[in-house]
Amino acid sequence: MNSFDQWALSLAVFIPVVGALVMMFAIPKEDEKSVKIAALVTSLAALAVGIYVMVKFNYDKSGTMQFAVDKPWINIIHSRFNIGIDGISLPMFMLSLVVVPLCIIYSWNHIPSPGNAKAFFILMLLLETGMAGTFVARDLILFFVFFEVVLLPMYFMIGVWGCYTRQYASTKFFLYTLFGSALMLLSFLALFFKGNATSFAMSDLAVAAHNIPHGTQLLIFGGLFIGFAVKVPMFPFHTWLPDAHTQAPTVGSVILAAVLLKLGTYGFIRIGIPILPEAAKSWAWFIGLLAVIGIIYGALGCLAQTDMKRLIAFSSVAHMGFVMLGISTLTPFGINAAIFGMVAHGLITGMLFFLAGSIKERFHTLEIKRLGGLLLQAPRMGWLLGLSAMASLGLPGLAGFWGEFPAILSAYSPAKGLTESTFRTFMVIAAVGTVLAAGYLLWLVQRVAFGQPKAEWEGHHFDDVLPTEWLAWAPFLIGILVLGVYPQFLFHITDGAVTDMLHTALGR
Amino acid sequence: MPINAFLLLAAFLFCTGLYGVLARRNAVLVLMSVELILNAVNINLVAFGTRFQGDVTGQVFALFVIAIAAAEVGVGLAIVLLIHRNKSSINVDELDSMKG
Amino acid sequence: MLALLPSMLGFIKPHIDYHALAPEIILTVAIVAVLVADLVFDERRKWATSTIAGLGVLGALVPVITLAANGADRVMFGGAYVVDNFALISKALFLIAGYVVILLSINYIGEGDYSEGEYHFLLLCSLLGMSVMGSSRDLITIFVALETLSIPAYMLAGWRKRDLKSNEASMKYYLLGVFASAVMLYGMSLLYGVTGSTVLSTIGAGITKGSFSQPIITLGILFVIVGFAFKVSAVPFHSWAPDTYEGAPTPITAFLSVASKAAGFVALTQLVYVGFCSRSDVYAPLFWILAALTMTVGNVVALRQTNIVRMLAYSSIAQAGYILVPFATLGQGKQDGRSALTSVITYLLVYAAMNLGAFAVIIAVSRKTRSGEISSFGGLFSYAPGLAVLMTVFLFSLAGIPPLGGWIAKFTVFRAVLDAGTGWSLVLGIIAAVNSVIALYYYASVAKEMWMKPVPDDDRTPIKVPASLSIALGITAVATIVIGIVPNFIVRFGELAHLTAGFGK
Amino acid sequence: MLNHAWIIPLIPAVSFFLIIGLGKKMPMKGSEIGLVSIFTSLVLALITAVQWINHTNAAVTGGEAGASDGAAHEAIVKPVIKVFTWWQSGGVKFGWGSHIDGLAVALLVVVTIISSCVHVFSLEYLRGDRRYTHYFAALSLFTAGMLNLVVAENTIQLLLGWEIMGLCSFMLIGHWWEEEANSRAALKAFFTTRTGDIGLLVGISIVYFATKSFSIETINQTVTDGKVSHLVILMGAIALFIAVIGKSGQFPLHTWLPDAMAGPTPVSALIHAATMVVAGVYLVARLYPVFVSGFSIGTNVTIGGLNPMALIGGITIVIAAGLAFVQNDIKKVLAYSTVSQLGYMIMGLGVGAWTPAVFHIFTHAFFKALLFLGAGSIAHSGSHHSFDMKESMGGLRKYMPITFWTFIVGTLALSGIFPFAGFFSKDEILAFAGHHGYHSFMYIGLVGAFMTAAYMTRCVWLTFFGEYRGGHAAHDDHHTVALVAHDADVHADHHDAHAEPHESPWLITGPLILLAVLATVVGFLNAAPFKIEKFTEWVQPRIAFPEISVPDFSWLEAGESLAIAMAGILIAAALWSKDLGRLRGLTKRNKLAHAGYTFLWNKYYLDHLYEGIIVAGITGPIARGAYWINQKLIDGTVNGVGIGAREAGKWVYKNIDQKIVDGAVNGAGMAASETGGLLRGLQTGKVQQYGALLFGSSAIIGLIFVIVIK
Amino acid sequence: MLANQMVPQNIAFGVMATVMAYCAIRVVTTDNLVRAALFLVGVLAGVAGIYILLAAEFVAAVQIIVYIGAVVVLFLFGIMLTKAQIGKAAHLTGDKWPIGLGIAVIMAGTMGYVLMKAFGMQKVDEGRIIGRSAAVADSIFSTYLIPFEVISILLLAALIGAIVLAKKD
Repeated sequence: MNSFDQWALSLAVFIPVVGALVMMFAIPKEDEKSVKIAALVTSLAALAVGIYVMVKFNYDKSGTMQFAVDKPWINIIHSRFNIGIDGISLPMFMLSLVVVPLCIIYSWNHIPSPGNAKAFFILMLLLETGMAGTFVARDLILFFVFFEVVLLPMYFMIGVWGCYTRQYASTKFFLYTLFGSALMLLSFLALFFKGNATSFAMSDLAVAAHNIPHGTQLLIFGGLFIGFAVKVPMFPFHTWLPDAHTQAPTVGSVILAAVLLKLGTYGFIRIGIPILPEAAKSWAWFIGLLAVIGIIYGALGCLAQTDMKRLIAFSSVAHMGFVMLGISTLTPFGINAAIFGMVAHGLITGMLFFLAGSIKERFHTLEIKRLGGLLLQAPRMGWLLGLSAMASLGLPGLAGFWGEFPAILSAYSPAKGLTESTFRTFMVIAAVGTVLAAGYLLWLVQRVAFGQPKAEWEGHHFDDVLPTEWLAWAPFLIGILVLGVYPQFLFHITDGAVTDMLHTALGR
Repeated sequence: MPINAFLLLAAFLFCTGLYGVLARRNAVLVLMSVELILNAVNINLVAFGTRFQGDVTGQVFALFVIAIAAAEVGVGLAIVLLIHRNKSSINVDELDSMKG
Repeated sequence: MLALLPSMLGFIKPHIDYHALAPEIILTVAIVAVLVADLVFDERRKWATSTIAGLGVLGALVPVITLAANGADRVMFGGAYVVDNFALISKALFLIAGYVVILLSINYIGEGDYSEGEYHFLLLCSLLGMSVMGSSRDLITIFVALETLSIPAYMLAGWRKRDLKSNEASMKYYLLGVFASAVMLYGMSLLYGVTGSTVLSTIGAGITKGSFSQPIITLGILFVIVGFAFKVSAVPFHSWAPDTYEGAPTPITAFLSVASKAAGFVALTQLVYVGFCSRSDVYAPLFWILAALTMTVGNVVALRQTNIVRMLAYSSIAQAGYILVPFATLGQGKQDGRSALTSVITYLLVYAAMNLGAFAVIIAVSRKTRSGEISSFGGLFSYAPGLAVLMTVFLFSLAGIPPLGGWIAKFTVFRAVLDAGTGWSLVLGIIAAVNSVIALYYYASVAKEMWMKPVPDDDRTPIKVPASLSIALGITAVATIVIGIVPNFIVRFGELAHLTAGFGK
Repeated sequence: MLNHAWIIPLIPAVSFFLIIGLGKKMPMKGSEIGLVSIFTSLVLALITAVQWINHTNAAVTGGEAGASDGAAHEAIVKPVIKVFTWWQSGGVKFGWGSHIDGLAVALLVVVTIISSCVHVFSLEYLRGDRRYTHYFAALSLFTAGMLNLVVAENTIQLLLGWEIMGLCSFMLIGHWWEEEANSRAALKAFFTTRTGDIGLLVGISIVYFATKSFSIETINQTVTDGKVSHLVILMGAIALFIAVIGKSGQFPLHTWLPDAMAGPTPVSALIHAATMVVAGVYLVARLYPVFVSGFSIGTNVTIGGLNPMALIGGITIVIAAGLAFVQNDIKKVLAYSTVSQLGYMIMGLGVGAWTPAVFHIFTHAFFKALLFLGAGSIAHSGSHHSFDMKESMGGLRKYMPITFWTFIVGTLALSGIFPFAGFFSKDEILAFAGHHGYHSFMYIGLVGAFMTAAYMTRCVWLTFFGEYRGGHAAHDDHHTVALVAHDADVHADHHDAHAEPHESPWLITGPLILLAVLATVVGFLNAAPFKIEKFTEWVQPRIAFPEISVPDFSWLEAGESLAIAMAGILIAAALWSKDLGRLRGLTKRNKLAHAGYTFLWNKYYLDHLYEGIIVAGITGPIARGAYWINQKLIDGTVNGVGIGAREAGKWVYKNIDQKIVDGAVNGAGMAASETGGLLRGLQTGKVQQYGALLFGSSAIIGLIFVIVIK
Repeated sequence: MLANQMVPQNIAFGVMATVMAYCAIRVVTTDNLVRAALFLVGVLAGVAGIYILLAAEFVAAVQIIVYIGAVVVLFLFGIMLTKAQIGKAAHLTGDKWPIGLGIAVIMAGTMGYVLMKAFGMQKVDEGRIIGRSAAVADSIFSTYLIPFEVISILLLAALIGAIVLAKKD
């Protein structure tokens, strides 16, 4: 490990903040061009470091922490600046580094009303730091801090650049998430104190948790559960999501869908299961239950929507249900599927939100009733919508399938100690969910893309996909296709890490 | 004689003053009631001083209280005058321009 | 026993450590200098008084630093006056907060045709009281220090003489303050009556369980704490705070909500740690009730406020509630007082930075809007982005969102709770957690106003921020953010501040 | 090639991407890429077939030569398997590769031949279409999907192909999506098959955990060895069978298939007749041990041989055939016919007739594709893009001789008339059912045969005989929009509404002729009457497979079914031809009775059928009723499920999500705010009240503490 | 012998206590501001008497000088400066007085209970009483030097502040 490797993760995490500071103090608001270039360069620099990490990553040892840094931070509370990356975090880390520059490119000519590119991009960069940091943090307090750093920029992004009821939506998002993280923090502290741990490092706590009586473990896991479940979001903590997604500006929705929702599921995998495996086992059926409720419930919610963006938002509830189902099985297979599902959902739903944003840009509405015949008005966009919908409903050969199907499969045979019959019931319900998914997504495509354009658009000209949009979307599309055709790309990275993690946690 | 004779007298004065500050509308009367309370405390301090051989701390404390009470009354009356100048009334229950 | 009876042995010249007293002496010199300057200078040069005051405060910081560097604990007057790390940290806190308040006041007072010289004079007197409070380990000294810091504050609250609201604020503050002092004094007299001493450590030894009739000790402790509960505006002794904060000149509000409150907590800490440490059966439940009520009432009522200062008043009530939480965990479970004290000190330091910052922004903004309504902040981001961002930072720091300073403060509170680990303390922790979510709502609503609402009257003229205010904003903002990101040093202060007696060590 | 059969699906897959990427810029708009790729695949498939035949022949002769050397015999007829690791997760490896045996080879050949024909046919049929390129891309993708399914080494790979076909089916049915009905049909098709796919997902999971493998070979071997509990395998079989019902249009999920006729006709020929819809059947055939073991096929004859598969197949045969009677749209007749024929296959598999059923897949593909393409030809050149037999056709025999004769060949093959292909395969199924104790299913099959012959006769009559009824403007349901959309002037000759009907160009007739030839000859691959069992020899697996004993051919039985079919043709011809009246119909009935055919048991039914025909003219109330039930009840249920789900969604969203879940949260917020409002009331602004609060609290707390804390 | 000494003390205490109690009640109930001030003088004088009884002569002296000599005068100034009615005035007591009374009674009960419980009929130990003013001075200038110095600043502050607030401008 050379000295640059020591710095690589920190660089990737903090370059955006530095860029944001430079933008804040050195570039005037009026100079939009410089602002955009600075933002793009910053995010690309972070991405470059990320790619370096990806290249240097030792895939044969994906289960061990690499690029690890462990420096004192807050001695007094035994919290350290402890970061590292393994096969579980690498995909999510890269996802967050990739999404931001693409969002910046997409926003190049689309700064949502009321403008102010400078503030917009600064927030986006801050967001990037929070997201990337969360995925590399190996210390619970550090994790918590990064987890929260994400909150404010997103709050403002929704609240300032959002649509009509943006204030309600942003406040709701904010309060919900904060409620969750308050519980999460309490659980972290309880872990530390009840376990008499020597530090907040995840590895230490996993050992220390053995000192905690089972009943307490259950309670602590409950706190963690709600904390993460809000972020995922799982039924019944999901109601912030449709509002936030619907009201957020396009790139806000994209980032929210692509990365933010993953913070919760990632938390389960990274913290919940390794540290409290026994409690996780006891809770698994409940998580699985809420997951399948979420699948069906999200789908039903989708069927009720009249707004395209809200529909996509509700679909997230359903999709994250699959992810949670995979996690709840506590098997390597299920958790691999969950991670795959996280990435796939990030790409696909991100793409769908991009499309929704572009449609909104052109039609100034997302009322499904008023849309129709998109394939005639902007054929390429229509096809992309079709493709994304197909990917979203889990068509094999596209990325969505590899998160969904293995998750269902894994529910047939959950980890030892979990009730098979319960999970098999979940499996069937989840499978029904796939049909509903097909239902609402195709219905969406049918109403939006097919048919004849409505009379009100007579004589209007609509641009098809613009160059900046192609640029921003291409990586998403490539990701959807490549991962769909060759899922091993991702499974290869995660498998070792997940197996190791579960082996340590559950001892199999 | 029982020490409680002094202490109960003080307690009585305290509570009378307490009633005064809560019941009287006129600000000057409220201030007078405050003096009752402070004097009650002083009786306590001096009376308690008798419990300890050769200890004058109670008396010293009482002296400090007296001094500060004087300062307080001065300040209090200044504030009363201030209000009187602006409002031509020193009824404390009329001071409710801020609430909620 | 004999040592306590100097009177029997004739007058013994007390040992006086001038180094230890240097901060107070410098402050006194500054007080006199301000008075003289006020007499000498004519109206146009009255601003010099503020400069002198500021320099005086900074000057008083110098011995604080040298004393800290020296490191030795200095005990004087039979334990009545102690200069230790705790005292030094609290003095530094008061002095820096005082300095920031002076910075906030310069333009406010200078432009408002108020008696500038006397204003600074009183401010320094109050600071002197606080500074003394930091070292007091004796009931009489504490009482005198309390009155010294309070009485000038009563008057400062009414400093906008022609404004009835200001008068009213002063009156309410004064009356309630006197009431609370009266109750506190009664309690002190009882404690003296039981133990025969006013020195806290002696009292501590005298009121252990079973040493004397219990109810009188209980009532004594209770009444003394009530006196300071008033000072920190704990519910139900908080009622003065909203009205006074709203009516008082804004810099004074900042002063009251930060320095004065901190002084209250410093006194409480000394009382509890040095004096009452063995009687957690009395004060822990009391603090539990106070903390729970204070957090809840403060936050819930703040939800309904439309005036920004008043909202911050309730917010500062709620914040006091969080600081009271560690007190409620003292002597409970495994809590050895260490993490609780760390928590209190840390919280006070962070709270000072963020709350002063918030008031600084309010002062800056109201220079333009001349309004205290929350709606006057509408669209601030669009015409004064810097102020809006700073206000956001302060508000969300108050809400406890990482990586802003407030989170580490809240974090240490939770740590104290879990350190105790008893059921009651956990319940309190949960109340605190729920409250911090409620609090977020009103902090966020101000942020919402600034970022997402239109500008009232569409008046987008930029705001000119005077240099002194800028400095104040800079100090507080840097402190808030740096503490959040690198909390190590601030928490270290908290950890350093062991009190020699009681729980510490 | 046997080892590298995995290349075959890759070729059209690559072609798909090439067409999408470059198609628009090519001189023939990408169709040439499709053609080249499908012909390459065809050639490779034929090479594979030849190699496989050699392979088995060698095995058979080798086996005969050295009968003692059983091991060598076993080894040599094993399927040829080639696997690459595709992905790996949690210790489970997933492969991608090929599993080549007789079944796969048979389907490879069928799929590539039909697909080639359809490609060629489409060159002309779709000429000038607005989305010509997309069309060929989808065809390529579809072919890739189907071929992938055929060569699939494991169930996951199979699932991949299965779903890709679903997607292509969706895309192609909705090819003219400008019309809402078309997009709705596409949606319905996808949605219905997707419902079945729940079963596939669950079934694959169950089978995986039962056998610890995705590999088809391992699954079959494990199940055959009887190492798996019957209950588990029954659950797996049921789950998989649900998928089959959805995909292969079995009752009651068959309603999407007629609707799917909204797609271009070549697509219907390829996807909804010859290939995709038999994917379900193929799945059963592929994992036959699972079904045999799960449904106890062949071992529970004592209880009447009832098993879900045979039952569903049987019901489907009759119901679909009945529905075919009342259609006026020629494609819908063919669609119901397809459903009915699929019923035969499923029923065949249900009664254990593996080889006959597979053979029926094989033969059916040719003649049904032929019929569809014939219908396409008619629409293209004879009826102005309309498929309505009553409104736009009639008497086309004169105008379109090639189409007519090839169509007749297809009809005869479908009706099971000797010596066309359908005769051999259908007869084998029925014979098998009869000989293995499934008598009732044999009778059902015979009824079906009769009905098939009858409705096809009706269809031919209405289309080719009588007077030409077309000539007015086309009101075809999909081409209108396409017409508007593309350059009408270039192709005016093809689309002029007032042109006389004429024969189609060679690009259309060529495939028709080829298919007609095939429909005639392929039956002889397994012509029991002549003791030719080549197909059985080549296709029937030797290992990991339940015992199948093919009954000896009996001319009597064959004669029965042949006679029934002939009767069907005659009766129908009599009824639908205008010069035969009711009385003739009655005479026919008497004739039937006199002929002494052995189905007096259904006289009652026939009576009603004829009375109905007499009373209501040509259209029977039973068929009508069945159609009504079909549309309102079954289809209504399918649609209703959709609507119901939507309504349920709305209800849940409105009442539970917004009112309860969200309401609770907002309510908590409101409660906090209201409490705040109440507490504000305490802050009266009166200083003495504050004082009272201060002193009062001190006093009361003091009192309590003094009392409580001793 | 002790008893003999005690008797006059007891009598003196009884008289003073009665007067004080009466005056105190009158202070908080009278309708006349000036009279209230005079009754206050009665209480304050009584307190001074109590100090003497307790042998705290210096405190008693300060009590008379500061309170009666200064504070009461201040009150009278206050009454006059606020142009309050000399003589009877209506509504000097607010209508919420029962609340005040209730709280006062609870408080009195609590205090009484506590005190009785703590000290019962415990006697003042006459022997321990020392009346040396010098001791008071020693104590102030040694242990309580800091508060003493600080209080001087406080008085200065109160003085200047009160002037600024009270003066017209």
